[in-house]
Amino acid sequence: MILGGRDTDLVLLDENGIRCDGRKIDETRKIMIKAGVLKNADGSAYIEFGDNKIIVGVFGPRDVHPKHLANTDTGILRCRYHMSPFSVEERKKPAPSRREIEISKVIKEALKPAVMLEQFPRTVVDIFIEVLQADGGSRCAALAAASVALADAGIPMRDMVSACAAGKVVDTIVLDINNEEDQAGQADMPVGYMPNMEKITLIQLDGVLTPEEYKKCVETAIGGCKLVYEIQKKALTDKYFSNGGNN
Amino acid sequence: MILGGRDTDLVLLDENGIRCDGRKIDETRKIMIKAGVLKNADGSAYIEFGDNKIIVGVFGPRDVHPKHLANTDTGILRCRYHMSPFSVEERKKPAPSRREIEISKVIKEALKPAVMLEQFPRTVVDIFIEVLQADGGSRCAALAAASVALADAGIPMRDMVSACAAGKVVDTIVLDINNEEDQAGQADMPVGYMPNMEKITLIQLDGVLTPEEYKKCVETAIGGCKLVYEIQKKALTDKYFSNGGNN
Amino acid sequence: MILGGRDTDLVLLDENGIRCDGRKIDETRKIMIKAGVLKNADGSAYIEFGDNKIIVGVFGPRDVHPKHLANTDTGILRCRYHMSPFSVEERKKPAPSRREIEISKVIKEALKPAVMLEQFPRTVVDIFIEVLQADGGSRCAALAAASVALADAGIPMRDMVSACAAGKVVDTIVLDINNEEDQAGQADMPVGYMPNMEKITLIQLDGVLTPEEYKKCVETAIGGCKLVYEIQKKALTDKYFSNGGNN
Amino acid sequence: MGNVSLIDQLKGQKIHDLLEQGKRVDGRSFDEPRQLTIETGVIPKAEGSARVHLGDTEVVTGIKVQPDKPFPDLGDKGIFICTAEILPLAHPDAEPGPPGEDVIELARVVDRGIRESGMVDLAQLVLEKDKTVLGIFADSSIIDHAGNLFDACSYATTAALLSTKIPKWEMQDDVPVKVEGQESDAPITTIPVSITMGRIGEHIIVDPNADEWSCLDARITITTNSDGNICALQKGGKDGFTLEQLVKCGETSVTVGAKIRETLKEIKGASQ
Amino acid sequence: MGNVSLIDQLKGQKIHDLLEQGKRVDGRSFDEPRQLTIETGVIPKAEGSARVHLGDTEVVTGIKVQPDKPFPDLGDKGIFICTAEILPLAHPDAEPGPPGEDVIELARVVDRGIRESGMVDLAQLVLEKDKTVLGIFADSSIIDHAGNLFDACSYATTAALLSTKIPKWEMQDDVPVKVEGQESDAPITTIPVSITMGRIGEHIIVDPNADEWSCLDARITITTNSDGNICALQKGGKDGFTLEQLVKCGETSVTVGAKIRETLKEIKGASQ
Amino acid sequence: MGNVSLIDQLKGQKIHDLLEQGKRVDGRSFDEPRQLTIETGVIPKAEGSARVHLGDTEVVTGIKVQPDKPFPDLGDKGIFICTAEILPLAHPDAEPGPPGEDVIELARVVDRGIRESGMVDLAQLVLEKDKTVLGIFADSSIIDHAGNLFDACSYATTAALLSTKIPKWEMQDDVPVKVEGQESDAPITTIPVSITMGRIGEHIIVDPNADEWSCLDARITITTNSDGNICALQKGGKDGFTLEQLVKCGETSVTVGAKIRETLKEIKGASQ
Repeated sequence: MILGGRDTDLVLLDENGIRCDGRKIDETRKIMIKAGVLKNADGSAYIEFGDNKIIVGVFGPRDVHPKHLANTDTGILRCRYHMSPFSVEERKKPAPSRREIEISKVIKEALKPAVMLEQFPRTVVDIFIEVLQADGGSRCAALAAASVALADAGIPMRDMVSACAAGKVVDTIVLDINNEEDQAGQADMPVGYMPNMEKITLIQLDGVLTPEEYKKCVETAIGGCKLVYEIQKKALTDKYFSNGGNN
Repeated sequence: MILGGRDTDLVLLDENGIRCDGRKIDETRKIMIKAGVLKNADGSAYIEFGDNKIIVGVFGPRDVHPKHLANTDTGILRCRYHMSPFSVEERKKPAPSRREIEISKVIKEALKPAVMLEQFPRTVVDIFIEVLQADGGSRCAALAAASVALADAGIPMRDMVSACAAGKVVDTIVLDINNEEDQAGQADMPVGYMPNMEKITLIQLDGVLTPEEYKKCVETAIGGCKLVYEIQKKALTDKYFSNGGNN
Repeated sequence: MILGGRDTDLVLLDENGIRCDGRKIDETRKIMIKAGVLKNADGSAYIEFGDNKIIVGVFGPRDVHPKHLANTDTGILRCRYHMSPFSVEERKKPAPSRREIEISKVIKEALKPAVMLEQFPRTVVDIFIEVLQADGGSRCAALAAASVALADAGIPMRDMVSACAAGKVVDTIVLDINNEEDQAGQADMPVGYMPNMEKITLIQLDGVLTPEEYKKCVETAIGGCKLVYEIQKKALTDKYFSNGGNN
Repeated sequence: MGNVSLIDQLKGQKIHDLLEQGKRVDGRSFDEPRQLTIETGVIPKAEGSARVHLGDTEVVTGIKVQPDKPFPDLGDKGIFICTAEILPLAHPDAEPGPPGEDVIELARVVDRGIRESGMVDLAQLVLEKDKTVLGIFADSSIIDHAGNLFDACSYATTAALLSTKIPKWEMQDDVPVKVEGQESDAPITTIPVSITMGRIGEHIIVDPNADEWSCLDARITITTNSDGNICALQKGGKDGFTLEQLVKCGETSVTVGAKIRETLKEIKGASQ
Repeated sequence: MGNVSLIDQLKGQKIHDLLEQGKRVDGRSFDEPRQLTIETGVIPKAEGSARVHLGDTEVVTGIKVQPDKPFPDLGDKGIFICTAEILPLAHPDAEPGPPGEDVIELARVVDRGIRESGMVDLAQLVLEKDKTVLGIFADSSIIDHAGNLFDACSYATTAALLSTKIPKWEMQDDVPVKVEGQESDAPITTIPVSITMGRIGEHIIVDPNADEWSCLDARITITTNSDGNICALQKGGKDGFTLEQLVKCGETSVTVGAKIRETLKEIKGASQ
Repeated sequence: MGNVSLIDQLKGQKIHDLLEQGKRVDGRSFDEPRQLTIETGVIPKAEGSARVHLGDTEVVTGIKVQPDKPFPDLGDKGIFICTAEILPLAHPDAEPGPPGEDVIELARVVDRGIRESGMVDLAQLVLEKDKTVLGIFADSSIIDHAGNLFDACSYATTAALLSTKIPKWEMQDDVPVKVEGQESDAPITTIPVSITMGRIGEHIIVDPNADEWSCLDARITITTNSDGNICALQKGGKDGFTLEQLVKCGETSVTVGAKIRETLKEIKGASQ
């Protein structure tokens, strides 16, 4: 029995419930996070999430330039999500695309509930995300790494923000869609989640889901976020409490 | 007898002095102006002038940003003439074209003599013109509507500025050139005119006229401006003194 | 015997040591410099160097806009090297190219050691270079003219900055590479030089030289700079001390 | 920016207080959108067009159809592109110039809802595979901004597409040539409807108006197709949602969306 | 900006007072342009070029001719494009960067005068209909700005066109190839001349200089062709004109233009 | 800008004092570069890549190879383009946006060193003369900025090129098509090595670190090829060099460059 996706004859899910890259339906790709990887940034993190390779640097709280953007009541958060020209199959032009601008915004809004900006009026916290190699789910990977970089910078936070996508492949809800599943599958739903406050701070959806599938998909993604949360915590622990933590 | 234009075999003017769209030589296209069509703008107007469909919003007098543009002696006037992407045959790119920038400038200069800017030092009056559908004579239509929108905003004015084009078709001076006449005709002369102060505040010309034709063309256009003036006045009367003037 | 370059069968150097434009190996092209050619600029110069035709205008010391660029300790120097659209074989687009931006920077840095900027804190000296017709060696020609324009503007200077290129053609070090030699030759080395302070303030190299050739090439270029220096001095003398010096 | 005026604070407080009493500031129930009116054919020179009032928010969308090169690796599909501009006449704070992140997100959310629903069968817009396809450009000009541009632009774009007549183009000597006088309806497969909901405190309200919009904690736009399935979703705003809230929003998008779809279906009928 | 200096005020007053006495600040009569000198061939590498002094205003215009795609629907015409840049060395207030509205208007007025006169027969610049035509790019670099750039750029552009040699291009394998050593004059049909007039109070003056320019109430540029007919016109400035003033300006543009045209005709002769 | 902090002044004084004693602030000798580590293949999806640490400066360079149109008059050569971006995460003062003059110079110096050495035989990258060639895009992302980006980017770019596998492309119906599973090494002819030296007072130091970089009087980057000849050079900074200093810098670039080249050669071996 061959179960194909919408665009290709790739076998996205075989009769044993194994996906095209060998994973089970509730399994994430390999994830590695390292905190404190940059010399000049106030905080930083590097993540490999499947074939995503993303580095994040955080500066702040610091003075706002230009000054008229400063807010006397609270700190502000800025975020740039940017892809290196060599990060994708066809070389990306350096100017920010509309996609990058949108992702910058949704990641910023996903992190805002977690950051205690009200403690730093008139200042800015800048989050710079660089995608060195892109794979499916790069916005979730970027969000997870950005959250670790904020913590590494010592910015007071209410909670970590974890992130993981779920999606639909061969009419089945699966965790952590990869690039092939994104192209050939039926739906992709990236989710950002504060595990202790139990709040979803990022959610998007491309693709068709019944209302029941929709609920299951969110729940599946939240499950993934909880797995990622453990890896985020480990990255910070490794840096601050292990002997081998010197970069 | 067939009287052709320079580029096509369209009959621009028949033996009875009737033009390609059925008008006489001294007749304008159908004109409709409505004042106060926008909720958020301080003043506004909508005009249909032939197939032109143009909306104008006015804000001000208000603070100038950036501040260094403010003038301590007088208010300033800014004007943007802009075409929606769908307003023309071939989709227009959103960035302002050189043509739009020039028209913005000539409309601004056509309105300046009418607006009592000296009463509002340090402030700006912003005029935003959006061409939703373009036809021949769009700058005249835009100017006529902008003048009504300024009045609707309660900006003190010395006079209304009316506007209408005249032109040359089959060696004949005619009023209010349409799109076909502009393409295939011999000359197009848009004119902006203050009817009470008897001053021409906008005039341009594309196409060849003898000195005698030139004089007649200006006079014909001024005649058209006087017709438009009545419609402008009616639009304001309808809004402010009629019962049906809501929206 | 035919001695060809790397790209063409043009005879770059014949058996008598004569180059493709008739010059000897240590001979510059025809150079003419005139100081004080502009009405509005504070200082100016025009140079013809081979087929280069370049005009330079200097303004300052004057207030800096935007103000935050001003330096309370010293004056600053700004430089724009720009080519007119018609200056080259294929029409140049008006926006500054990366090449023009780089040349602006190296010329600015070549002039900086000569200008006593510390005497004018908080101000700027602007150097505007326009290449009306481009030939090989335009950056050297521009630098030589800019130096004269600075002097013409009365800006205090430690020394003149002269400029001339040397290069390698048919394995021979020659002075002042022209366009054909640049295209078909082996190396091009533009040099800027303060003749009294004996300092090289601009040097670049495109092309391959042995260490010995490298030394000889710098020395040859310095020799050319000394020739140019005499012409620079004459331009200023002609303007300020000759009877025919009006304009 | 940043310094909320006293008036705005009082207005926000009023909105909160009313919500606690189960009321909205303009008298609507929580799941009731503002009045929607749709006119199509308002820009006769465009291939399709619509003007939408959603309460005091007003949008004109025009559709242009013209030949273009396909995207790489998508040589068997036509092109569909949505843009939006908040005209500077639409609001005192709107500024002319290139779109900021808000407007880019707006256009992409409108685009995604329509694209992911499969509303337009792009495979029917191919003139010559890998070389020339038809592009559908749906450009929205926002004329009055009174909150919830997402749904206003979505409805205007959907309505404009439903009213679109696609001219016939033929390849002649490798060049696409328009065949005058022949046109067909756009190849429509479903009618997507977006529903935007805002959260203020623990309350979820449908189609926030301008005053409500300015004090949202978070918002979500969910698009459903004619089958009542969810095909696109976008969360925004400075705070998040619980799982329960998200599930409830999903249900609301289906039920409220079905009503809006009836209004849109009338257009479709009218244009045929 | 906005705050006129005392010196400027006094200068303006002086200009007004003199005009009342029938005099201009530099001694010219009201309908007398400043001294015009024209050199052509100043940029030998360009296909045509001219350097113009109009009083203290100085402009260099270069013409480049190169193959290009025709504009859509104009496949049987060559391309003609004018640009202008006020070089930052031309005036202390000139700034580098993309052109502002003043410079865009300047270039478009120069372009319109030449285009509407039909000076260059663009139909003779077609290499392959609808596919490849020659483009004529006339780029003006303003080197000293002392008022009335309109006429200075017009004369420089016209003179440069009159001196232009068009290289021969042939289509080979669908690619335009230059045939070395063969060239012809540009296909010139008439000589347009623009005359710019300023109004100060009730006085109309031809070719205002820098000081006069700064106190104009309104200005008008009228271009006439070799037949003495009017072919383009542009009004500018912060105030208007009466009908009588406009008619008078029209007459002046014909008579003064005829004299300038004689100067331009000499170039034409010289280049042949 | 402009107002140097007291800390910076003290730091600068310290650096000067040490140099007078023949010492550098980090203990290196004058002609000793910082520790260099190079990893290749760090971006497996790119055709070539390298990550370089030069002391605390860190750069990732990726190589993309794709078909393109050749430059006019260079129809028998492939394309080679270098860019660089100082990522805003690399330094508190780095700002996102289009590259400034420093970054443009950086990219052009890296490009020139490689191009003028003839490292890549561009003639081997032609698919169809004058129509389609392969372009090699070498983009450097600077991840940590601690001085001397010139050499760090040069080494990363050179290493990435040495590790590059060029996919096979064939022309089919005038369209370049990638032949899966076939690839070859980039056509490398020599290994260029840049050495950047700074002058502080009368002292010349190789590979200045961040603190040294901020108090340079002048700097020079000299690139040599595998034959030990000089193939590119760029002077920068606010002051100049004497002839003697330049000659000495030339010699240093040859000797120090030879050592760096040994490190680069190991990569070449490793990738084969």
